[in-house]
Amino acid sequence: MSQDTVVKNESSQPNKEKPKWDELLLKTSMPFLAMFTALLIGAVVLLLLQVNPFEAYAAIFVGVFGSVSGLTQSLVKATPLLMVGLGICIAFRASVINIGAEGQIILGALGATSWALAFKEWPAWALIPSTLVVSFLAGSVWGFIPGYLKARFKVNEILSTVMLNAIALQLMNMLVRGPLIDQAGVAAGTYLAQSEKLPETSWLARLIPQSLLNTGTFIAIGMAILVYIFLWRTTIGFRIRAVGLNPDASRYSGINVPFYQALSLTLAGGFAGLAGAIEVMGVHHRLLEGITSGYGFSGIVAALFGGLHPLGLIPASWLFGSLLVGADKMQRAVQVPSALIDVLLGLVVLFVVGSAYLSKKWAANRLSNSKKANGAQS
Amino acid sequence: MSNSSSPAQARITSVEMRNIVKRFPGVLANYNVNFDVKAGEVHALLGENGAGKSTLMRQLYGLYKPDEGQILVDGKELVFNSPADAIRSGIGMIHQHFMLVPTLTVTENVALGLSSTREPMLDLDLVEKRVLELSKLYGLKVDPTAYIWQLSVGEQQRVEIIKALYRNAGIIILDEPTAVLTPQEVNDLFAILKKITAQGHGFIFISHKLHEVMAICDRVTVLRDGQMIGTRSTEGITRDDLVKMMVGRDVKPLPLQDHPEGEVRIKVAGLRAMGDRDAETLRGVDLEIRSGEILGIAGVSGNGQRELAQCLTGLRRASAGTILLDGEDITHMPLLQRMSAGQAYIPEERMQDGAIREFSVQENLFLRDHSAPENTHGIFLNFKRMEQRTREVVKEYSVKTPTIETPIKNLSGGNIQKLILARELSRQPKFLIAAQPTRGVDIGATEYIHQKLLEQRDSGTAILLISEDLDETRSLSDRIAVMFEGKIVGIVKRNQATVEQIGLMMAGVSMAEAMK
Amino acid sequence: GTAAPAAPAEEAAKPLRVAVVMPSATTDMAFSQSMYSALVAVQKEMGGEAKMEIKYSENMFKVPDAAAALRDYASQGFDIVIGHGSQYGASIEEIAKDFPETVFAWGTDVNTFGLPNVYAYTAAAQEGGYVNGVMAAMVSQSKQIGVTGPVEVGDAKTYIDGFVQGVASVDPSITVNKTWTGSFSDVALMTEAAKTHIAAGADVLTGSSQSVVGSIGAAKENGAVMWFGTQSDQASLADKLVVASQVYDWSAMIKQIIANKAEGKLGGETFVLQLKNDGLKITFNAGYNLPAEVKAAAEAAIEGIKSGAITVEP
Amino acid sequence: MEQVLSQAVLVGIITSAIRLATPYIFASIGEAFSQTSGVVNLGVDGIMLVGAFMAYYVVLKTGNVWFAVLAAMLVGIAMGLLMSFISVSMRAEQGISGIGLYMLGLGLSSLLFKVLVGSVQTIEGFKPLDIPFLADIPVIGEIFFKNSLPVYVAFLLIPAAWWFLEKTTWGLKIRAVGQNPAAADSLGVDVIKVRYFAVTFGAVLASLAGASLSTALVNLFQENLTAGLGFIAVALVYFGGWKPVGILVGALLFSTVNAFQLWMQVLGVDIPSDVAVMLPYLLTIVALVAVTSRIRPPAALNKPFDRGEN
Ligand SMILES: Nc1ncnc2c1ncn2[C@@H]1O[C@H](COP(=O)(O)OP(=O)(O)OP(=O)(O)O)[C@@H](O)[C@H]1O
Ligand SMILES: Nc1ncnc2c1ncn2[C@@H]1O[C@H](COP(=O)(O)OP(=O)(O)OP(=O)(O)O)[C@@H](O)[C@H]1O
Ligand SMILES: [Mg+2]
Ligand SMILES: [Mg+2]
Repeated sequence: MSQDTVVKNESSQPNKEKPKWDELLLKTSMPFLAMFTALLIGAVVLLLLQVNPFEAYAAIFVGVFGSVSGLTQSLVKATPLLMVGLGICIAFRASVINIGAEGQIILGALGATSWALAFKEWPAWALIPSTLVVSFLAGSVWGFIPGYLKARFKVNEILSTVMLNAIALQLMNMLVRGPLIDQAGVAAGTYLAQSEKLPETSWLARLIPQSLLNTGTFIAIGMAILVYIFLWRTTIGFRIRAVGLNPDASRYSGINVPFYQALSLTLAGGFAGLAGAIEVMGVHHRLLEGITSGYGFSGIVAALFGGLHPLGLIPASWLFGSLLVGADKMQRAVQVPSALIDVLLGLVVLFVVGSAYLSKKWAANRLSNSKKANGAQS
Repeated sequence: MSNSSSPAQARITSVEMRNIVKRFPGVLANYNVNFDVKAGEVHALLGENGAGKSTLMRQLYGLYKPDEGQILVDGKELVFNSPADAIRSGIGMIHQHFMLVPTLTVTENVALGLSSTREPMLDLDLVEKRVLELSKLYGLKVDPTAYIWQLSVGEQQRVEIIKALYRNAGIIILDEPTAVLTPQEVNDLFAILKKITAQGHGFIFISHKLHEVMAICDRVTVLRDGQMIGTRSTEGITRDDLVKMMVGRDVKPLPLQDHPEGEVRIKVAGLRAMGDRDAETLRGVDLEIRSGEILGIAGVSGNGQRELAQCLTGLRRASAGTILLDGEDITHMPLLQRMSAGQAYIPEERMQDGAIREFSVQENLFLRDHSAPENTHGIFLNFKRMEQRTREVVKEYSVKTPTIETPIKNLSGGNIQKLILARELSRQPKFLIAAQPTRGVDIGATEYIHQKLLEQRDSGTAILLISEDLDETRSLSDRIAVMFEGKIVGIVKRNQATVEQIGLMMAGVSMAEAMK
Repeated sequence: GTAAPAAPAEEAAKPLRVAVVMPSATTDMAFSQSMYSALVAVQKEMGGEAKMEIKYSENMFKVPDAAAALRDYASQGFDIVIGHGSQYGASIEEIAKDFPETVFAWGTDVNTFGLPNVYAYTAAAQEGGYVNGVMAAMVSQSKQIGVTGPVEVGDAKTYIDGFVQGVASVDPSITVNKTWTGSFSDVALMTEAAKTHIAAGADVLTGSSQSVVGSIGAAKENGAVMWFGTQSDQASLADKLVVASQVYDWSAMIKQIIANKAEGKLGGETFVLQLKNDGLKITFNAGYNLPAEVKAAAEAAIEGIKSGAITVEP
Repeated sequence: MEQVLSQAVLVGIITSAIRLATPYIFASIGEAFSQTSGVVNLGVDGIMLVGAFMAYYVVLKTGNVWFAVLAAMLVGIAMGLLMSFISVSMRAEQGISGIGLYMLGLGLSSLLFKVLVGSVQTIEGFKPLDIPFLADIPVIGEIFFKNSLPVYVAFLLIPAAWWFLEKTTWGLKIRAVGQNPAAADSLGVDVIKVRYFAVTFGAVLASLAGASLSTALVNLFQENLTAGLGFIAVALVYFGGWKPVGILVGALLFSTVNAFQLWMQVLGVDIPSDVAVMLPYLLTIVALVAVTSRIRPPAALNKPFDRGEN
């Protein structure tokens, strides 16, 4: 191009690097502002329930941050959120929406339980890693199915994953009442829907006495770093991101788009499966009903809080876990119906996703204002 | 629709924009621009990519609000908050990327947004009748019951014009209407424009092709860098004057040069393929391209050019026939392998297929070659080498970007096209497919791209050029192959055939007959 | 919440503090409600909030949350902490070790883990199931009985097993058809399951868990189908159609635990609600006109079970 | 096995299926409006719960089902406006805002139930309404013309929705906005307004779906009454290819298989109940594989519209 155009472009292209700092500040402070607003509305609800909102919110804060047990509880909660969220991140980067984490957690938990019970006599150094791998594989099967259906038959993944969640639930019901049922319960005539206790050699070590915090948390953080490296440093990650941002351009570049979409769902399933394994091996030491605890859905929210970035997900899932734990503490402290927790969380989620646009817009406006003066002079 | 089914209604006769200022974050898109257009004239708006033409027009059409300045319709100042306001005031706009809903019929697209005589029910039968009337009155041939996705680009454009006329637009904006048209379609369009202008409508015409401006416009306004350079009558003005106003210097057409031909690089024989709609669109194509040769494909769009390019790149499966690259059969080779075998491709839809808006300059540059051995350590990307290479390429191709980490959505269209060009050429391909490489690109950038393509040819690459701009095809190609209905009708050497003769062949006349 | 302003402290004695963690709502008309009602009843008997403080955490379906709640209550110095769900066992076992001064109770299960401060409790639901089955067999005209439930586990299973035995003891030719919907909360499907039974000819229905309210609704809409309840008294849901309910009454057990505590005994025992110990009660619905001979047969079955003359397999 | 095929059983299955399909039809048609305009609303289940509670509560307090319908519509509007504000005005990622809405609806309905009602109580909702003459036709009358009003309304909704989307000016706008909002915008169609309308209308139908559940099908309310029904309803929209008739087919397929499995259990056919319960979900996936490749979603689905000006 000619010299003139070069000059022209230089003058009209803003230097995008400069406003980065305050943009970042705005971006990070906005979700908190939104959360604050949501809690403000929650305060009105609390007042209607004749509960002092200050007392209630203080209970959240003190409950989580005021004691070792509160902190460990929030970490225990954050662990499956982080793990599930990582899968959601990978899928989202390939522009695939994974609603199926609930089912994938179940499969992972089933895989871990069956494996650990089948190879009870193995030493811990062999049993723990192999159980984790099996659970990853089991979860990825449940991610592969919708992935394959999408790649091969263009079946919408929202639909197939919703269906597969229901199927996984029934599968667990069936196994935990049949082959996997705790024989002690049968003997005692209680017929409880839970598996036998796993061998201690398969337990993830507890880190702090009197708490459920276990090495699973470190596994999850390690995985987050691995996923970050995977997505941003490897060729496969590069392709997954390309597919997610522009499938057409990716296809034109020789990337097998359906394959990478299926792969991302399969990996997402694997991470959700690991979450299931950590719940079984680190928290409950057995398979029981309600093992997913809704992490499949709240993991999506945590992933969003983390900006769909594996590293952002680490603080985000901790924050979200704290919120969940704190809400429980509040419920106990001021004895409000537990449904209020869902109301508060729903408001927080709505306000936080809604606020993303505002921060983007404000950032743009600031940029435009700062350039106005320059423009007028030229 | 009730209001315009009465054609007697008065139509506006003039529009004026005064001292328009429009800013975007970090960009002064328009600064103190004055512009006006009257019924019965075609007023051209000229300027390089990013000069602010579309932005100015979007304000006139109510899509953006001016930061400063006034808009006057028939002398009365008006404020447009949305396109609805502009439409109501008698202004129509036809965008370069058509604003049509592909899954709706022509009639439904016209009826969209209008109130019906039978609210809440649609009165599609009445709309259809009126569409047929308009189409007869102005010579705009379309089938009102067809779905938009079934129509050719030219037909879609006619639907756009009907949409504007249906809404009783007195002044109609055409933003780069010819960029996507074949020469025949351009001629048809000009005939239609003349007819409509004669009936008391005014047009604003944006184009990067100066001969079109000279051919159809009465006045021309030039923008540069958001500012107004001036308004002239096209009478007595030359192409060179306009270029100087736009670019600030002279840009001369490339001198044509012959050059020695090499070995046969690519050999296509009996190639057949299905189109998107389950009909055979490639019906036995034979051609050869030699090393150091540009073969141009001329043809009315929809005659198989797209499918040919896709078969050659590996994006579409050939149902019969063979493709040989340096003697090796690559007919069923996957795209990735062909790329490493030395094939490169500049896709037609550059933003859609050629690049990823959110990716950085560097990432886009390695969109295709990121897994080449020199760019990786195992499964890990070799950032150091990629960064270094990006810096070199950006410099060599003078891609203007703040940093190599900048997402390309922040780059101008011309720079994006240069980046794609850089990506494809810098791998030193044996064979390059260039589809519409300068569509919508301004004069300066076009000159640059042409020069690069010729340099590549001279270095021994075989180039297949697919362009709907016959001038471009004629000025760059060593040989021109004319396509009609999925076959090559004839191949002529440069200067062997006149525009008219090529045009005849494009219409399906056999080579022997056309050359008589 | 339940915490109304406390009455002026007349005595220096601190109230007994009891906390309970439940998997569903205190108002579920079934399992959780049976415990909450019992606690409130005991509280009333003891002299209100001044004597006994109750705190509850409901809808604790997630075990880690329940574990956190149990631990919190224990560390806040509650005297008695109840984990009212069989899935809480592992948590109770761990936490109880950390708070040897606190009384823990959990159920339904029989395992006290050999800990001196843990009670386990369960309900011999098959007993009331048997009694209900006897009555059902006698009131059924069509000789077809329907059972609906979410999943075939725990006391849902033992109740149904007892029910089937009771029916068979009267008339082995009566068919008892069972449907399981696989979900604890899908009331719509449960309702439809009941309607299916009715359409297939059943004139008596029974079932377990909170979602059976849907089945009762279906029975009520039909107007002629009888219902037998379990866990809580379900007469209020359809006062004309509910024949009788097996009611879990935990209050005797709670009182026993409180009394034990006063004597310094903190656990190590398993309670089984039985007809014999009045933990299980059959409440006949006054609104339903039960034929005298049916009632007599039911009472005979109750006596038989109490005395051991009739054994019901779980 | 001959019992399985008897006429009485077939009639029973179809009658059950029609009832079971009712809430799905309401909710899926509503979601179809929303999605046709380009907005995925995953919060259907939450809206249904709030609608179910409101309708139930009004019947409980006033005994009047019409007030209940009105109340359900009002809360539907409120929830729809909230979803629109977040997803359309604030351009939020729709999948996430839907989940937020779901949590809010789940919590709100349970909270209100807890505070205002306390424990489960049944109500006298819509009564079965025999259509004169038609109800007397053997078999057919039994199946189709002895239902409660919401069931009839649900089935009438199918042609009505088709007519609205295909034949009215508003329907045209909704379709256009979901396919190419920029094109609609350039013709002066207020994209934001159209989406607000479609989302809110969809939410009203979702709310009515909940009301049909609590006041016609089960005649009571309890926490999480819908048990994830709303998510299936969203899935059925994809299944039905965004067409009312397709949705009807999907809802009937799903509910027929469900009714079938209930009957098989009642008749004592020897399949594990878990497998039986899985059946409808499995079959939906299988059916999808068969139909899906021909279905194309609205091009602008899940893409917030922004004119690009700041
Ligand atoms: N919505 C927008 N937001 C921010 N910047 C914009 C926007 N639209 C245009 N611009 C910028 O404003 C300037 C003028 O753009 P405009 O599209 O008007 O150019 P143009 O003359 O139409 O170019 P072309 O010949 O490529 O069509 C460019 O620098 C462009 O990047
Ligand atoms: N939202 C935006 N933000 C920043 N730049 C933009 C935006 N929209 C367009 N641009 C820039 O404006 C310039 C022109 O855009 P583009 O070529 O897509 O449209 P156009 O050709 O001007 O419009 P039309 O299709 O109406 O002729 C490009 O440089 C593009 O990068
Ligand atoms: Mg432009
Ligand atoms: Mg352009």
